[in-house]
Amino acid sequence: MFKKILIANRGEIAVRVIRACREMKIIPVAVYSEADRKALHVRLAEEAYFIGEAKPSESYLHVEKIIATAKRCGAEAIHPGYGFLAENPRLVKCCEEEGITFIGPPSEPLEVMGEKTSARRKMAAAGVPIIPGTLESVADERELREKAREVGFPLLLKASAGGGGKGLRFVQKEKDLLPAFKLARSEALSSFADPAVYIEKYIEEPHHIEIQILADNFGSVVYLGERECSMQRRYQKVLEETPSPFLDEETREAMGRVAVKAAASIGYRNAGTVEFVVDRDRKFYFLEVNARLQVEHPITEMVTGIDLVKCQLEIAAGSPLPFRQEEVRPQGHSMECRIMAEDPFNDFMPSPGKIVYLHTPAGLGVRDDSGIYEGYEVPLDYDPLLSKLITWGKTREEAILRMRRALSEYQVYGIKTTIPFFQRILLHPRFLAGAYNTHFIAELEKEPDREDPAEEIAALIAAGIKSRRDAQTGVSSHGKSKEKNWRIQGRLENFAKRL
Amino acid sequence: MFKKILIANRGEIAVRVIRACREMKIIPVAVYSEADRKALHVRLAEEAYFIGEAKPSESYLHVEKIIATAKRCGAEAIHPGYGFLAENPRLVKCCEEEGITFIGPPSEPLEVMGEKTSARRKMAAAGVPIIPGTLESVADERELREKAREVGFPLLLKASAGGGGKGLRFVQKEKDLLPAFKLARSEALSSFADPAVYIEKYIEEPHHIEIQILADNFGSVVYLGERECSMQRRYQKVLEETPSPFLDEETREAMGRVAVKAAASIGYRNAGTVEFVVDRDRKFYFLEVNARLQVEHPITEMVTGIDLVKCQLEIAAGSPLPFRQEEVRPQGHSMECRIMAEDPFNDFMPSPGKIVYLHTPAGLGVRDDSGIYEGYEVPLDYDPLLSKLITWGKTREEAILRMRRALSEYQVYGIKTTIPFFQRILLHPRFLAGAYNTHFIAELEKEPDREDPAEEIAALIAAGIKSRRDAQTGVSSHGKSKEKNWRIQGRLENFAKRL
Amino acid sequence: MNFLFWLGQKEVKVSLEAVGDNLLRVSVGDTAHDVSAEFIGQEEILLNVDGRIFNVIVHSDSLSHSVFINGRLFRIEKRSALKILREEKGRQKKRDVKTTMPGRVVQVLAAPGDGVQEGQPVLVLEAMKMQNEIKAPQAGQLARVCFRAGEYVEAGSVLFTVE
Amino acid sequence: MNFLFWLGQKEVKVSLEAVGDNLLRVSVGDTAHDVSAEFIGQEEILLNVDGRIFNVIVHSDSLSHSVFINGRLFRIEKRSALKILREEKGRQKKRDVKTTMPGRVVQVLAAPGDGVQEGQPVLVLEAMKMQNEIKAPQAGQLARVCFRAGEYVEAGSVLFTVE
Repeated sequence: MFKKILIANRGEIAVRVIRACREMKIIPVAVYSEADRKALHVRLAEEAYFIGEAKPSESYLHVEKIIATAKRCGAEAIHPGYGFLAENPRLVKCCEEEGITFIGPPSEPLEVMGEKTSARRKMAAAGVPIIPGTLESVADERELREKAREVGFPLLLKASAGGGGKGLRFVQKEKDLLPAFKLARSEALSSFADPAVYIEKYIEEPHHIEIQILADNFGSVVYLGERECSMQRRYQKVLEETPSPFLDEETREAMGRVAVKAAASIGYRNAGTVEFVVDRDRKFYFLEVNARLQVEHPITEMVTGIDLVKCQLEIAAGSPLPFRQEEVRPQGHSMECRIMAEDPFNDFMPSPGKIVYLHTPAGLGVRDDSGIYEGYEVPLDYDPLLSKLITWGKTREEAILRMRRALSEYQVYGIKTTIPFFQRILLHPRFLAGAYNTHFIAELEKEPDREDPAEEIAALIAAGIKSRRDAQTGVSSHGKSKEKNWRIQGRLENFAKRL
Repeated sequence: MFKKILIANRGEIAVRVIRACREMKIIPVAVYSEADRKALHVRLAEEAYFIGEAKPSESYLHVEKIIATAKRCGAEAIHPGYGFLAENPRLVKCCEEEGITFIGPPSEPLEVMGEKTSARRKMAAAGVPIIPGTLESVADERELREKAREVGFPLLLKASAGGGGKGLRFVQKEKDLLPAFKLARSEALSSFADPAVYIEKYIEEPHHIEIQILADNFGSVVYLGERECSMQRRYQKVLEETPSPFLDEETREAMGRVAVKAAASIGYRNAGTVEFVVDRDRKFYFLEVNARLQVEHPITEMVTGIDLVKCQLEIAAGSPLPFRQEEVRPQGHSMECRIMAEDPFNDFMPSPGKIVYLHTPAGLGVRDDSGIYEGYEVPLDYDPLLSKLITWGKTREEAILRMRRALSEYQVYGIKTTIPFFQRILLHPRFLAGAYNTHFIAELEKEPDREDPAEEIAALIAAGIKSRRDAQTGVSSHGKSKEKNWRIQGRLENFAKRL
Repeated sequence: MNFLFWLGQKEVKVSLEAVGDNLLRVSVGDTAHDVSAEFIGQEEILLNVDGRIFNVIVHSDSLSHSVFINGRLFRIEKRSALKILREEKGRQKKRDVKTTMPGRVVQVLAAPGDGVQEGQPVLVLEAMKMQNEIKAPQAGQLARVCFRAGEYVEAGSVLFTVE
Repeated sequence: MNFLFWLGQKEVKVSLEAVGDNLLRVSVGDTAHDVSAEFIGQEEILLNVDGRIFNVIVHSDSLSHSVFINGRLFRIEKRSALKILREEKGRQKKRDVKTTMPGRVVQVLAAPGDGVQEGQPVLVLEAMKMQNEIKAPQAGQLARVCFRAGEYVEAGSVLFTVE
């Protein structure tokens, strides 16, 4: 096994990998940008090196700096996390040249899968069902119009280099096509340094369901069940659960087998995810391979008891998979809420800034994979993901009730978060019934929000108490003396006895 | 199921029960003493009522106040946690009279088991192996000497009303007998309001291993595996794990069967624990029944996936056990460290006071059952247990490595804690080999402590940096302006562009 | 002790009376509540209202209390509702559009002097890897645009003004 | 910038030199280290020593820095070791026994004027439900006992004095 690993990422996923390293007696090495000098992943690492400006291209996306840092500190391997360089074939090639192990797939499947159109061509050839649409990215506006008419509306424009909902646009009618194309290209360029966009037929009432796979270097590929990822807002996943309340056992197994076939057909190695769109009749279509650890990997860990990051390290170190398909037996139910620095009461505007107050939930069946701490200043330069709150329950109902309990304990003040938004989702009858698809949140946002009159009264009382305190004394002094009064009681008892 | 439950306890166990209630849509009602006005269990409850002075006899031990509060707020049941009134037959009787459900066993087995000597008599009669010693408590000093000679030295003096190591003394030789007797009686009186003490033969190289049982109101009794509780300091458990690295499968099953027999023989109901002493030849003797939830119950939850507090509530509400013995299949390994407000570098002196700084560990396989928060003032009036840090791993090795990782993240400043002590235990070859009994810690304390010269150097560097900052500017102002400098960069970039 | 607050457009009278050690009688409008309150730190209050527990954070300035409960923020004004209303009307003629988030201007979609519709995007602001269109809050003429593409914007900055 | 500290009985010279943005060269005794330090709050420092990370809390007063790292507390004195030694010798003649914990005196086991052995229990202090015997740190005569059974004791109080 490796002695030292460099983690070429930040935030909660860097923390996640650091924890796995520490549990394997591997020295975890963090890298950090100017904006991350005080970040949690730096605090929890054993070693940490500064790599440049806040701008990702100068730090977390800078292949040469990452490689140089790994060589300088003697790291034998690099874990890329997700995002940034996670699916960048150039990093993989540089690693190969420098004799550093890249913890992920080799460069060939990365190249095939990283470009979504080549992935579609490859999968179609391997007999994996794909969504109707273009097999190449769209060259110009003329071709756009032409191909769009062929595919038919509504349709999706997708970044060829994309993933994670960036550079993705839904187009209802032809008149929206051109502005959507421009925005998709601009976002794709800014996110992936590649503006190429292709067209896919839009599946009605779609479910996004993905299969986790693990592939070792000895030809063994297994799937670890599915993740229901249909709870999306603006094509971004916000809540995931496993098992999917929508799938039946037959479809689940069929998808697992197809995922293994898809991975095997491209010589995939290490942990990966095969994403599918499933229509209302439970017909499923290949969407993409995420050639990395997914944000939502923890829910699979919770039901299978398998530590996916440790598996990644073991596979990369050349170990064979320690279990076979029939030994994977998921237990219970797990879900994850992505706590984002966004204001759900103001159109989910990003909300970077200082966390002045933080209480995190804990206890049985609750896992908080977080990248923040009290006093931390969330930078505006990166993803708004603060933390992933994960629960496990014997049943879906228990996992939901536990999530509600955990959310009620989770308090973040100083910046806005999506916690109240999840509280809304977790009380919604359609969510409770498991009857939601990717349209759910858009529909939810049209409904009136819950209101608790008791909270309003408590707020007014709190304002009154604060005003009273401010009026009676200077701010703070009164409360302190009051506090002291209670502590003084023991002493008074003593004095009384002596007199 | 109940709609509202009063939790007649404080600290982490009150928090534990509150969480279970919230996950079952039951309204959890907290009670609190003067010292606990700001306690975490109050903060996490939905309702909370003040019940009196810090002194336990005026609050958490005051049966009438507890009952009156339950009636006033309409609670249909009372959960006693552990300690305080958890094994108090008077509370159970008052509940029975007032039509309130007591979440625990009925009063008869409580009475039999609460008094350790009557428990020994009862178990001996039921054919359960007991440790040689007196079947009655010792009346006076003459009888003490006489019976002690009969049993033989070394021996243990134990509080008849006792549990949790309080009122317990080890007596090596006859000359130590009388002082130990006096201290044991005094501690027993102060802890249990009953000075009675009895004698037990001391088992050499003993293991303390307990079996968790659950008994419903329909005659069904199951055991949920064992907990190895031999890691003790001054007869107080400090670290527990399951499964025991000492037991073989045969002994494990035999102990389970005996535990079920013991529970059935006294008409036990609800969750309980049968404690055994196991000698070096794996012969086991009944020690006591803990007629309550144990501090260390979480490790059983981690390996079985069964929520013991929810089971308690369901049994109390009249539901039958939802599983049978053969369906209980523990998976993996779990251990718990009791994080105490004690100074391991100063003879484990209690260390109450204000927690000025707190970082808690999190992530896969880590559970922190805590009763504290940053800013909380740990009162001197109660138990020094701050939190229970629990890890789960596929193997014992993984659970240990994960615990080391979690302890490395756990930072409490303002009061002293036993965290560094656990770090020592978790690196010790004998612990790693699983080869320890109840003497381990006493032996460990004679060994020199680990030292990390890098920490000393870092401390000196930190002192230098702090001195430099204090010298260069007034305290604080310099650091702030520095912080601002970094944030100002974005603005400067803007200004530069405009010029 | 009596206070007059404004929440939304409602005026609410809140009066407090100490009735014992750590116990207050608090009336909100016509309804009275038994309240105890523990300050934890400067801004955090553990509030017990008729037995029910609320963990509250109150951040105050001279004009208002921002009260944070269960993830919701209540802005409780110390000024009269009338005054706020008047200010809002004043604003409707000439409206400054501020940003609540810091970020980088990616694109400016309209120029000073252009006519804009209500809801029409005026510029695109990027923060935390997401591009957000900032829209005109009312129809009118764009009086000014304060930033150019590529510039950094701080929270609270005026982005543009619609007349 | 140079400082002289005392840790245990050792005297250590620590010198700091700024060598770049956020980068210091720090010598501890004869060994030099590349250090960067980030203050988080007033007392917390995220320390990077030659790449290795330490989360440190430094609580300072006029005499010393109390440095807390990985659960260990290092008391780094600003005064000379000689001075500390001298004080300790002074104390050995007449030794005040203080308590580091608050608690309640349960029992007093010896009276002023009694001769005591080193390690002999003088009183029993209860805190957090545990009874702790407080022992004489040296042989001698008990000069005074400052509390009676049942009394509350604050942290830092002198419990008794051995001459």
